[in-house]
Amino acid sequence: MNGIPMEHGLVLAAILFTLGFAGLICRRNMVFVLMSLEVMLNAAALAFIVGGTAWGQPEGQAMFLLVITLAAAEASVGLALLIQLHHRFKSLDVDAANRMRG
Amino acid sequence: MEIAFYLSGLIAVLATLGVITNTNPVHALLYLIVSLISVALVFFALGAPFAGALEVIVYAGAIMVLFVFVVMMLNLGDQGAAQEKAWLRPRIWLGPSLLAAVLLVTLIATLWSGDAGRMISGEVLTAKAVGSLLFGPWLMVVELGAMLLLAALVTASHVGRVASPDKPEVNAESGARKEAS
Amino acid sequence: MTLLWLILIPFVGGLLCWQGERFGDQAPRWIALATMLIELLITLGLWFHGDYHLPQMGTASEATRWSMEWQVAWIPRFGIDVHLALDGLSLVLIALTGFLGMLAVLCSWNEIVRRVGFFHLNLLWILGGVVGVFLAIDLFLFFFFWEMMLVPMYFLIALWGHSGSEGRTRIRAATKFFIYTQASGLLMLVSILGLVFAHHANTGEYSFAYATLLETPLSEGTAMLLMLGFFVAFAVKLPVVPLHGWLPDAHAQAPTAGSVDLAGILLKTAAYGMLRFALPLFPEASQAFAPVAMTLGLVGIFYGALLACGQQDVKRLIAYTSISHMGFVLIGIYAGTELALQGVVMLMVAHAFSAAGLFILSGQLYERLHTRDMREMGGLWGRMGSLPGFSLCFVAASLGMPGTANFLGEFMVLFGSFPAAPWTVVIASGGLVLAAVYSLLLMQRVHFGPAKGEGRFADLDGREYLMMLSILALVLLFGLYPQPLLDTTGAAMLEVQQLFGAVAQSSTLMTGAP
Amino acid sequence: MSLLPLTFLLPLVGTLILALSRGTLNARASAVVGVASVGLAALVTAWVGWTFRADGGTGVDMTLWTWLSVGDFQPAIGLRLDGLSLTMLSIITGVGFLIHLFAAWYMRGESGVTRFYAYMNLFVFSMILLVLGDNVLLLYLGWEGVGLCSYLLIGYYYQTSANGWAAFKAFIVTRLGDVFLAIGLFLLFRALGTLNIAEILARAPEVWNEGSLEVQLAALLILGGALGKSAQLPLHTWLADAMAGPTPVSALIHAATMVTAGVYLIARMHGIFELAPTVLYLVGLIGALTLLMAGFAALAQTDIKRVLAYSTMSQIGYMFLALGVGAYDAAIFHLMTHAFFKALLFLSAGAVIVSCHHEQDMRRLGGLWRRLPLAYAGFVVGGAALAALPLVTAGFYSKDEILWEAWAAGNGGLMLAGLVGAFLTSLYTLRLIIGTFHGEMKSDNARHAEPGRGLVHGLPLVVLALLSTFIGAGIHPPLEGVLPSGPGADAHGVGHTVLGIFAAAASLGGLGLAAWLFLKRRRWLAERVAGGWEARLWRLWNQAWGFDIAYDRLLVRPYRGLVHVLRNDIIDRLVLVAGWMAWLSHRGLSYTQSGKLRLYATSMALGVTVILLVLVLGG
Repeated sequence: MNGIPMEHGLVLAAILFTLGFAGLICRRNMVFVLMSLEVMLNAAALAFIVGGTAWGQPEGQAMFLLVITLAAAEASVGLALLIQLHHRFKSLDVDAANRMRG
Repeated sequence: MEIAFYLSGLIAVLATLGVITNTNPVHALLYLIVSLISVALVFFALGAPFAGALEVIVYAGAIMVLFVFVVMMLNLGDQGAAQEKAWLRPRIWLGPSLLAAVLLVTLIATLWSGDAGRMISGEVLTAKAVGSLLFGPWLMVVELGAMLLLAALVTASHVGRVASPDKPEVNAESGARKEAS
Repeated sequence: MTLLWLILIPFVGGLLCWQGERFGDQAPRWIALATMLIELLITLGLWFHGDYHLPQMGTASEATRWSMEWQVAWIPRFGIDVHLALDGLSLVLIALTGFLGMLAVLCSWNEIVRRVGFFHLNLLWILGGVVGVFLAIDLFLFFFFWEMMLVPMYFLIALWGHSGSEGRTRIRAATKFFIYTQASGLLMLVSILGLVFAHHANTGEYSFAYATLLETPLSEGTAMLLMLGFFVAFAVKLPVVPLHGWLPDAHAQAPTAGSVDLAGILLKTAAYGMLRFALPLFPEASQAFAPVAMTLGLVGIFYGALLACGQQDVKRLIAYTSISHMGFVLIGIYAGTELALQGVVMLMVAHAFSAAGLFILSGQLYERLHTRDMREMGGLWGRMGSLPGFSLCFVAASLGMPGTANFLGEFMVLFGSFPAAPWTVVIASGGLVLAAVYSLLLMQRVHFGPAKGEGRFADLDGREYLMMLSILALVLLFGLYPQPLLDTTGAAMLEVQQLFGAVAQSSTLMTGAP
Repeated sequence: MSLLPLTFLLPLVGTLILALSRGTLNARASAVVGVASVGLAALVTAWVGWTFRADGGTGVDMTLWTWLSVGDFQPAIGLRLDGLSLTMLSIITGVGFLIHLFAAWYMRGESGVTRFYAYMNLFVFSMILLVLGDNVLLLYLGWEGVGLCSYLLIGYYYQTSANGWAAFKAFIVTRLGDVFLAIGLFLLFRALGTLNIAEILARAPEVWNEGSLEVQLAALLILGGALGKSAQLPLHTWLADAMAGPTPVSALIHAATMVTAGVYLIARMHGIFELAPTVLYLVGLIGALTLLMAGFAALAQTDIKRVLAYSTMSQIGYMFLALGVGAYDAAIFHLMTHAFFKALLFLSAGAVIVSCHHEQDMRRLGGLWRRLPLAYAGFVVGGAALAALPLVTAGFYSKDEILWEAWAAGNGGLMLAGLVGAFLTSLYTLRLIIGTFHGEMKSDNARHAEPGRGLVHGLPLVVLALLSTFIGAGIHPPLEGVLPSGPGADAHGVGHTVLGIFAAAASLGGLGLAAWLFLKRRRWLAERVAGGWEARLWRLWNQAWGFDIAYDRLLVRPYRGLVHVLRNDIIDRLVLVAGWMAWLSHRGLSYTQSGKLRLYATSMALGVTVILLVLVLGG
């Protein structure tokens, strides 16, 4: 019983992050894009927790709290944008909103 | 405890895979919730019960409910799922997946190139420790977080209005474009 | 304190003009005129009461170099001061600024009708910036004012300019002007910082003070690089030929007041910068660079003259003549003899008058004919009262007719440069023929030949007549009795000559060939 | 206190009054101001000359003020009156006054008379400064000033483009010479450290050895200036076109005074030329060539004024010839007599032109001698002097002296050229008189000629006619001590008399041939000239040996081509390439801003991957 190697926790975070990232760049539906973003944020939060527990410090959880705050803010703004997107383009395709191309 | 970690880790990975491959938003959301809960279990296993609890309450609870509401409000039907299928052809996802795989490999390689060997014993870091940190030296950060949430609230309530009075704004913008070009 | 006021008066006057617009269009004009008059009077007062002869130049110590000084710390951590100082050269150029400022206000009296207050704000701020350039001897402050001039000038061209032919819009001209001068100004900043860091490496102290940096020992390569940074900045403003692209557009498209300021004063800041900074700070590098600079001057003389012959737009023609004249200035500066340097000052003043005169005249032509295209002119002599006569006088001045200050300037430069670089001077003298060609082409195309229409245009009114007569009187006065001017700048030029010429004696680079 | 400055201040005041009047003066008042200022200047000159004699010819040195002073460079606004400048001054104000007076008749009825007198007075002012200046810079001031006035007066009738271009050409060609002069001045100042003429002449022998390269160069450059101003080969092309100006202008500027400034300059700087004998010989050679070239060209002109213009070139060629053999006083003497008779000829021509309603082509005149007796008399007297009719005319004495000096200097070739030139001169002079005044009247303008009347018309002609006879030759310029005397000065022997006979023979022979050709064999001549090689020769002479065309091909056209090529500012365009490239890269980069969120994310991930890879593999 000698615990879990820190690398394993970080590898888990990396896998989740990469999966979220894969979802982000594969999907065109904005709902899935936002969900993938949540996954990625969650993975980042996991990495903080792993770091915090590995050193036995509470800062990891404090950072987690911040990440979760960020995720909440991001989700609310993102979903508001999603509603607007749906309203204006009658579609959830993120590529529809490319008016800012150069 | 290790078993709990590895098992819930595996579930988290599988559930996340389900999130990104599923074509039905509601199903995907359910997978996401599963994924979040298993990550919360991971937190418990690592000895961060406060974080695990918050994960369940805030993430799997509040944020996901928000998602569910939005998905329900948009009322995405069957043709939505059909379109998702059309968008998810191998030709489209193969390249990005490959890139993601490369990224993963690189990340792991980076991990292994650092100093290894630290073990997580699973000692519990209580909410008390976290709280005294947050309302002690990190007070400023908490206040910044509060500001962020407030800003997000204002933004979301402004952007989210369906009948936004920005028709003239669009005109003004195109007018400006005409002038510049 | 007087020096600070010299800078502040135009700025304050500009703000007053801006706000004075509430009381009608005439108010800003009178305020601006009064402001420049006060500026000029203060300068003339300083001129008459000060002593600029400063005989003990051999031991150029701090106490004797400047006639007036004013200093207050600004950013002490980096050794930046608000350090203003006045000597004969700055005095003459500030007086010139005051005079041309008055002319600029007067010549836009009827021309500018939109946003009069804001126009005069910009005009006066340009002049304030110029005065700052002439007074600042802290390099950071110098750079500050150097950049300061550009912004109002940009607005002046962009908001009140004329659009030229073939897609030459005023906005484009303004942008071109801004990019050229801004980019070169930044190069100068790099050089200034390089110099400051070199000084820091030597002494461990930061200082932007002119006198301190003057004694910075530099390795040959560093000095050359830093000198080039300064040179390019000034060369763009002067302008020296490959870097002249902004000038014809800016001159031609600016409103008359803008052209007068550009040709009359802004170009002079470049020559002033070379005399004050580029040469004294890097005498060895400048000496080594002199043949190149003189060659560039030669190219400028001929290139400007040739292009002037090919223009159809009156103001563009005059703009190219400026390039040609500034070639002489460049040759004179880098010849470095006392006579040549005095000639440079003379030529700067003379060119300010003659170019201002020509630009004002073409502005008046434009007011009457509503075109600047020479193909639509011709035979105007008998139809415009005394305007053609004045054109003739200023054209004669521009081609270096003896009796005008331009002649003295050019000939002093050539006489002074001849011992240093005979072949350069011989070739440059050929420019005198081309000067005659383009000047007389202007007369021929605009005023001679068959008339293109019936009727007469309005003669010059009292304001215009007085303006032209006063410039002409000054051109002739300095052409026949330039000694007061030369005495004033003599000490400053002698100092430059000593800093620069001392190297010439020790080096064998300058044995004659250009 | 000498009155000397008044000589040029009076014309200056006249100029200022006329220039600043802004059209408030009527034609009559302008004429009064213009003529009176020069008349007063002539009176002052007379007074100055009288005091000069009374003082025994010591002359006057006056420094009005120091022009500028920088180190050694201290030219003054200073005047120097000696025999040479007094001679020139007298010619300028005396002949100038007569011409101004005549102009009052010539210019009546023209518009813009105020402008005319303003320019004329300014010219007199500049010309006086030219001859009185005691340093080369002041001389240069006058030198350029007369050039400007010449430009303005040639282009006086500005409505015709051709006049403007003629003026333009005159200014540019002389300016070319002026630049040589300017470079010469730079050289003199560098070597001698002074601009004062007297000091230059004093120091030159100390600094330079005879025939050293530098002094030759200096002399050559000064000669360049003189060639331009005096319309000598190869800078002579402007003078014939300069006849576009009003005729009094041609008389004053392009015959009597300005064009002889080159002669004055060389005489003034004789010390430099003495040190450069090769260049001095070149002066004579150019003079000889010009007098022959212009003599032939004058033979083939049909415009009265152009004949006179080429004859002026030819006569100045004589003066240069004299200078070239070191006979400075002979040159100045001929300058003086030439000023008299050529002014007379031009004024007479002016009388003919105005009387015949501005007709000046010989082919449309003729038979005028009854109608215009005074002009005819002027032409006969002036023409006789020009042709150097022996004993009775001023021209004979001055020309004879030049030929004798050339012979005495051992330059037989130059002397021979002079003799040929004398023959040619008689030929074209008589051709001119016969063509204008004899035969039948060939146009309505000639048939309706109205003779001029009044004092202002008659007096100048009469006075100049008198001066063109042996009376004028009796005036001897007080040149002793100012200029070195010529080689033949003290050897008036049998040789001189024999040469005089030869010269007289050449002159009379030319007149005789002309009378025979143009009176008896006119039809035969016209036939010969109509075709064949004679026609070609005629055309060549008419074009004055084709210099204009050659210069146009060799200089003007390439210049215009160059201007045309450069007109759009190539360098500026090249600089714009930088801007163009920036724009291109902007286009390229903006293409990547596709607005596709996933592309941005992908590129970001790629970046992260690359950075991490670099860290892993590199670390």
